[in-house]
Amino acid sequence: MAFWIASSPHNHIQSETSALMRLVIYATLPGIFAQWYFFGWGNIIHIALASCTVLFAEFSVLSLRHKKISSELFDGSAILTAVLLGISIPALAPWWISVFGALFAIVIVKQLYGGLGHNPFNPAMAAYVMLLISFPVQMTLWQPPLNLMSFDLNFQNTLSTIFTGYTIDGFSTEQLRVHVDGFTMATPLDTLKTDLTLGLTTSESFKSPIFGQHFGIGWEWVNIGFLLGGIFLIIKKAIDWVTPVSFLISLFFCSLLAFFISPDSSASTMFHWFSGATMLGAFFILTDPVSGATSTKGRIIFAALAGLLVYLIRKFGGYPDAIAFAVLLCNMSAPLIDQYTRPRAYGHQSEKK
Amino acid sequence: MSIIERIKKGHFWKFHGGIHPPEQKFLTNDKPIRTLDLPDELILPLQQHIGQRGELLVKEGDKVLKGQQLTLLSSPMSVPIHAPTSGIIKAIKSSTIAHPSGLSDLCLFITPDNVDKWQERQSCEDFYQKSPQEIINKIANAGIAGMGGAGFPTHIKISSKPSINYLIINAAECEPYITADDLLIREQSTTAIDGIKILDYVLQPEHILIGIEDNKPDAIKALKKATKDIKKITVCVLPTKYPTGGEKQLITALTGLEVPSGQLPINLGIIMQNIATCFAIADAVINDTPLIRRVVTVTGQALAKPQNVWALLGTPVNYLLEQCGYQATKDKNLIMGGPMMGFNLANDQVPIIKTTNCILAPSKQEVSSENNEVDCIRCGQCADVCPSQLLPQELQWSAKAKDHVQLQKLNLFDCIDCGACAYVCPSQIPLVQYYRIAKAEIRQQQMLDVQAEKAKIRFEARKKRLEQEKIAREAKHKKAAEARKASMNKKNEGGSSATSAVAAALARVKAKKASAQAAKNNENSITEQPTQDIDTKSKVAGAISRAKAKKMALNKEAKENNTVVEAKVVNTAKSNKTDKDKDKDNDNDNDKKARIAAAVAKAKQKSAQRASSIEQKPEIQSVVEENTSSRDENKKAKISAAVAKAKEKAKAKKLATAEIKDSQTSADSEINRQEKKKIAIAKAIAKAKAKAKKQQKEETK
Amino acid sequence: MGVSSRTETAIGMSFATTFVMTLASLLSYLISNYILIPLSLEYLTTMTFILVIAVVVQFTEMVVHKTSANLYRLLGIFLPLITTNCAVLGVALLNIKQQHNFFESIIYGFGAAAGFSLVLIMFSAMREKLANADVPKPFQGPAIAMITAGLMSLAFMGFSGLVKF
Amino acid sequence: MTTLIAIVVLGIMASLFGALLGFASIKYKVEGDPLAEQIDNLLPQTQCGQCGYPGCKPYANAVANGEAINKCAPGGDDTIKKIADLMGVEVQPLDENHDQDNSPKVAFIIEEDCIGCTKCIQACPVDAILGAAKQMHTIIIDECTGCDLCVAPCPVDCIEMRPIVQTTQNWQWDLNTIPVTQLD
Repeated sequence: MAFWIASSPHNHIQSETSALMRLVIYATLPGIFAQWYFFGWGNIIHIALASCTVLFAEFSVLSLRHKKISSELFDGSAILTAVLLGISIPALAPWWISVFGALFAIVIVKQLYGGLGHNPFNPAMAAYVMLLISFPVQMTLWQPPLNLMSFDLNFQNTLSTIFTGYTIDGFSTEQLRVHVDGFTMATPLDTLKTDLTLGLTTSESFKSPIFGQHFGIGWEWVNIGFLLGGIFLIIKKAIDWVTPVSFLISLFFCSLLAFFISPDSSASTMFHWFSGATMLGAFFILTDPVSGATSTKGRIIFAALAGLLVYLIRKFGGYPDAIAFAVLLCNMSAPLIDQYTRPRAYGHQSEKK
Repeated sequence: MSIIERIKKGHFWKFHGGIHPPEQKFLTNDKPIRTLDLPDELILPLQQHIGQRGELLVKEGDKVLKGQQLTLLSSPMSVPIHAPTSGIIKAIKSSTIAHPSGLSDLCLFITPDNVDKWQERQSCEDFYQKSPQEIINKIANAGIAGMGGAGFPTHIKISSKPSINYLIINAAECEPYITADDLLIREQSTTAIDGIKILDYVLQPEHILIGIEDNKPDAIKALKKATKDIKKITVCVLPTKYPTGGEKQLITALTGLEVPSGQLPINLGIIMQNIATCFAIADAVINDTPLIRRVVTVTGQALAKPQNVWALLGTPVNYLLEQCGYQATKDKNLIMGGPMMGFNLANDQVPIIKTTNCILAPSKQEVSSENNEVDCIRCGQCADVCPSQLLPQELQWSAKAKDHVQLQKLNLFDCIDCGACAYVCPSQIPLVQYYRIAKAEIRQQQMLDVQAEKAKIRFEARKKRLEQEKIAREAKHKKAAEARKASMNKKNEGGSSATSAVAAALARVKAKKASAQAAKNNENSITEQPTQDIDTKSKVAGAISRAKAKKMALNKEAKENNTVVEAKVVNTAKSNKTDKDKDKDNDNDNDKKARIAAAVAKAKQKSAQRASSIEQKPEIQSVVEENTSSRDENKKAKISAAVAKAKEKAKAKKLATAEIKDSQTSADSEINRQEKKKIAIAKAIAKAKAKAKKQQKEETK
Repeated sequence: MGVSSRTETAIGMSFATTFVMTLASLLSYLISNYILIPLSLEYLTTMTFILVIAVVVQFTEMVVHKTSANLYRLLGIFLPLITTNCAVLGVALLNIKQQHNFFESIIYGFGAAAGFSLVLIMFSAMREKLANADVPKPFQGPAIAMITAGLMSLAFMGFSGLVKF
Repeated sequence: MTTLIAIVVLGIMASLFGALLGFASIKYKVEGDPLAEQIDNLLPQTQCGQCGYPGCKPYANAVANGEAINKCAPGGDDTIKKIADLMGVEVQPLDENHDQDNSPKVAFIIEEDCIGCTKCIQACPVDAILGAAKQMHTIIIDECTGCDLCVAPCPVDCIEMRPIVQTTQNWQWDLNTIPVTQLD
């Protein structure tokens, strides 16, 4: 008869990291659905590609390091990285973009630091930034929303485009991007930026068909999808509400301020909220606990900083969307933020008050 | 006063964090407390609380009565233990105790005679007749230590007496499963309240708050009923949340105050007592019943009849389990204490002690024994639930990296081991475990640092002393050399022989030893410089006996029985000495020496006794004689006397060997001075060496 | 690399570097404008600046040694090595090249130093965190720090195009 | 001519800076070397002399002046690491000559065999042995640093080093006795 010896506490809430990760993945579904609806199969194909790659990469590294493969491979964090990366890659980007990105994310950004929990940067975003800097052409292969396209982009066509660069009928990616009216398409943020540099005012720029009735056809729905998923996560207490709220408020104030100063050259606050990857970033990327700040106060600062950076880069920077950069920059400052926002422990008088 | 107004209105404060684990109190809170039959054997560990253990008053084979005191209240931090029933002390040996380590410690084994005969008791109906000090003494002698978990000696807690604002009675019982206090309040509320009244009388606090969680409606009712006539007492019903019952957390919840880190609640004018302790106090003061039993919740789904029981202290856990219908599984998982902070038992022979409030025998489903630890993902849930507002995950990183500086910066020592962080951790990291290890390591490091500092001071003192000694010795040498020269000249005239040379050398050695001894006295006075009064002296004596005690502890396992007897001998010897202390205050040097001699002799007598206890008495006498005779004489004479005496003893041969060896060393230093002597002495040395070797060989044989 | 393994030293280093850079750009401006140019000795610019920087660094070292022996010990060899920090010389030379005036020079020097400090401190905070990470053996220490630095520079690419002039 | 001016100007500047530095070196002069003191604080203070120096302080001084940092056997790797951190040098493994287990020990006198020669008392660096000539000696366990300097001088080999017994007082939570998977 053996006596079981374990350390207290003997009770446990029985929640698991993998369950948490799974929840987050489920929460991305509305956004992915919206993406599919408006932009076709491209992103889903990329997600699938990236998922396979991450699993392969994770498996190789784990077996090289003699770690527990089964538990770590399926803890969901790698898949989540793949999903996030797949979402952010332009739908018609060639296949090796997502494969390369996923490999980079897992091997270099995650596993070299010791795997889950140790990576200081968000793998998906680091990979995205790497891709954007290394392959600017492929990474800006944004297609117009389906209903604005001059071609019918079905599943097979998309698949073929991603792998060969041409549709089955032999149209090139460049041709696909051509708008019904004959313009080459870009994201709303891109368009706005280009227009502004061309000297147009915001309102003039908004007349462009890409903006549709609101802020950009499809884009606002994608964002709303992610917003829904995010709210679901908050309700499930899978993520802390502080981070997204702080981020959105910060972005809101920045854009509001700019809008008041010069309404002609600044987009409205709602435009910033519902375009690009704002919602994805707010609810799914900034809330990544591993690379974020720890304490509540730290999270507020962290997210607010992200909001500010997003705005600055969107407005003044050379890149149209800034979520990825802002996230990386914030990841970088997270340890520093943590060091200065440690909560006052019980029984320790706060020094500042 | 706003705090008390707020409390009266039923508004309380919130402390940070906290969790709501499944309570599982329904298993036991609907059944009355059962009184058990006497077990076949009671195992009483000598130490059941924080502090030192008391000195043993009984020996093997003694017959004891119920309630009879078994150990002495020898130091302030000790708590006596009492016989839980009448019977015979079967053995005094080490046995597994109720401690997470599963280590063994000295225990008394009592076989009950089933008569359950009380020793004489004097019940005291009106405790207001007694002075508070009398009551405190009573509590101390009744062996009461905090019954909530830590086991801090109660009499110490209540005898510190600045003005007390709040006396807080802890009846929160926030751990899941445990209902011992709940049932105790329901069944014995009058006695418990009596205990509070006694504390009120002793401490004179301004307010008395009883903190209780709202998941015990019956107990609240009982308390409210029992206290409705007492204005001072407020029953504070708090929302259920783990760990409300933590001392600091309860204080914060009730008063909004925070105990500063590293301080005790008393610094805020707050004293906290567990409700079970109050009951024990009342029992002790009014009924003259020492702490010999307590309510223990025996629960868990592996039991057929989980119930609260009145368990005598010392009842083995397996007896309790048996009585409650334990269905043993292959892997026994027994927890002493609650599921959050309790510890696993290494075997089921462990006895119930004063701090045991629960025995938990969970089924496999209840407490998962699996460990699925994965890496931390910094989700921060632990920080949200930490009642001390620490950052558990950062602590964890640092603990893994053994970064002690960082750990202390993160206030590891404010962690109360409550386990809330580990409970919520989605990665299932045993956080508390990491902290405990880290804490132990840091504590040990600190201990080593203190020791190193002490060693350094001692080393430096020694260096200084040696230097002084050297100077003194040189001076002496000069003198001696001159004297020798003179005598040598004489001898040379008469013609020298080897034997006479050796004799001379011996004489010199003696002289030298005398000077060395004198120096030793000096050294003592150097090390204990300023106050050469009795205090320092007794310190020396104390140190010796302490060292002895330690050494005995080392030997303990082998010679358990001897220890007790030896302890007695030490006592008698000590008392001898204290008697002597009184009549000599003047001659410090002599005194000290006598003492050292006495101590050494004592030690010797002990070793002798170990071989054969017959010689014991005459030896003691000889020591006393030695002391008394030596006291008045001057140093030299004393030493020669001692040497003589030593020679008489059985070990004379050995000593002689040593002496010759000594002579060898001293002779060495003088060789170069006297060419002629050289050869002779060398011869002597050779001889002595040979002899010594031979003798050593014999000895080893 | 040497000083960035702990935040404490990194902050110390930052202050030292800031001090040196500001002072060096100030002095180099003065010397260049009031000594070298009037005497048309521009070809000596680099040489003089190196001299100036070396002096300032030495001076800083003494001050640090006096004021904070602990920091001095922690920084160790890296304190005099500020001399060889190309940023210092670069700032001084750029000041001349871009024809900054007196205050511009100081601010330029200070700004560059502040940026350097920010990155250094951030980097050190990250490295402190990394110290506890389960990094594969071959990548421990400087290797992973270099990778981190690379990723950081990736992130800073986001600022490209931010400055319009 | 320009060369001359250049040389003169540079010379003047160099001497000016030289003067400045000289002034600074006097003004900001630092007295004393706190390093040895700090090293001394890191050493275990067993005063065992295994490093080849008569005590910890002398060794600390020696280390401050460039002696190898890996000679403290009682301190073991921990101490070496700390000193390395302090000095800003690489951690070295413990000197091979000293390789031994440094589990905590105390000296113990086998009282039956002690002849009271006082040799161990003289050897003890911290005065942790009590006794007089021809009287049995005993160790003050609390003061013993476990340096084992008293073992060699004993003529009858009655001193031995014993590991400190584990009691509930000095017991530590131990990952090894409790099945907790450690992840790294």
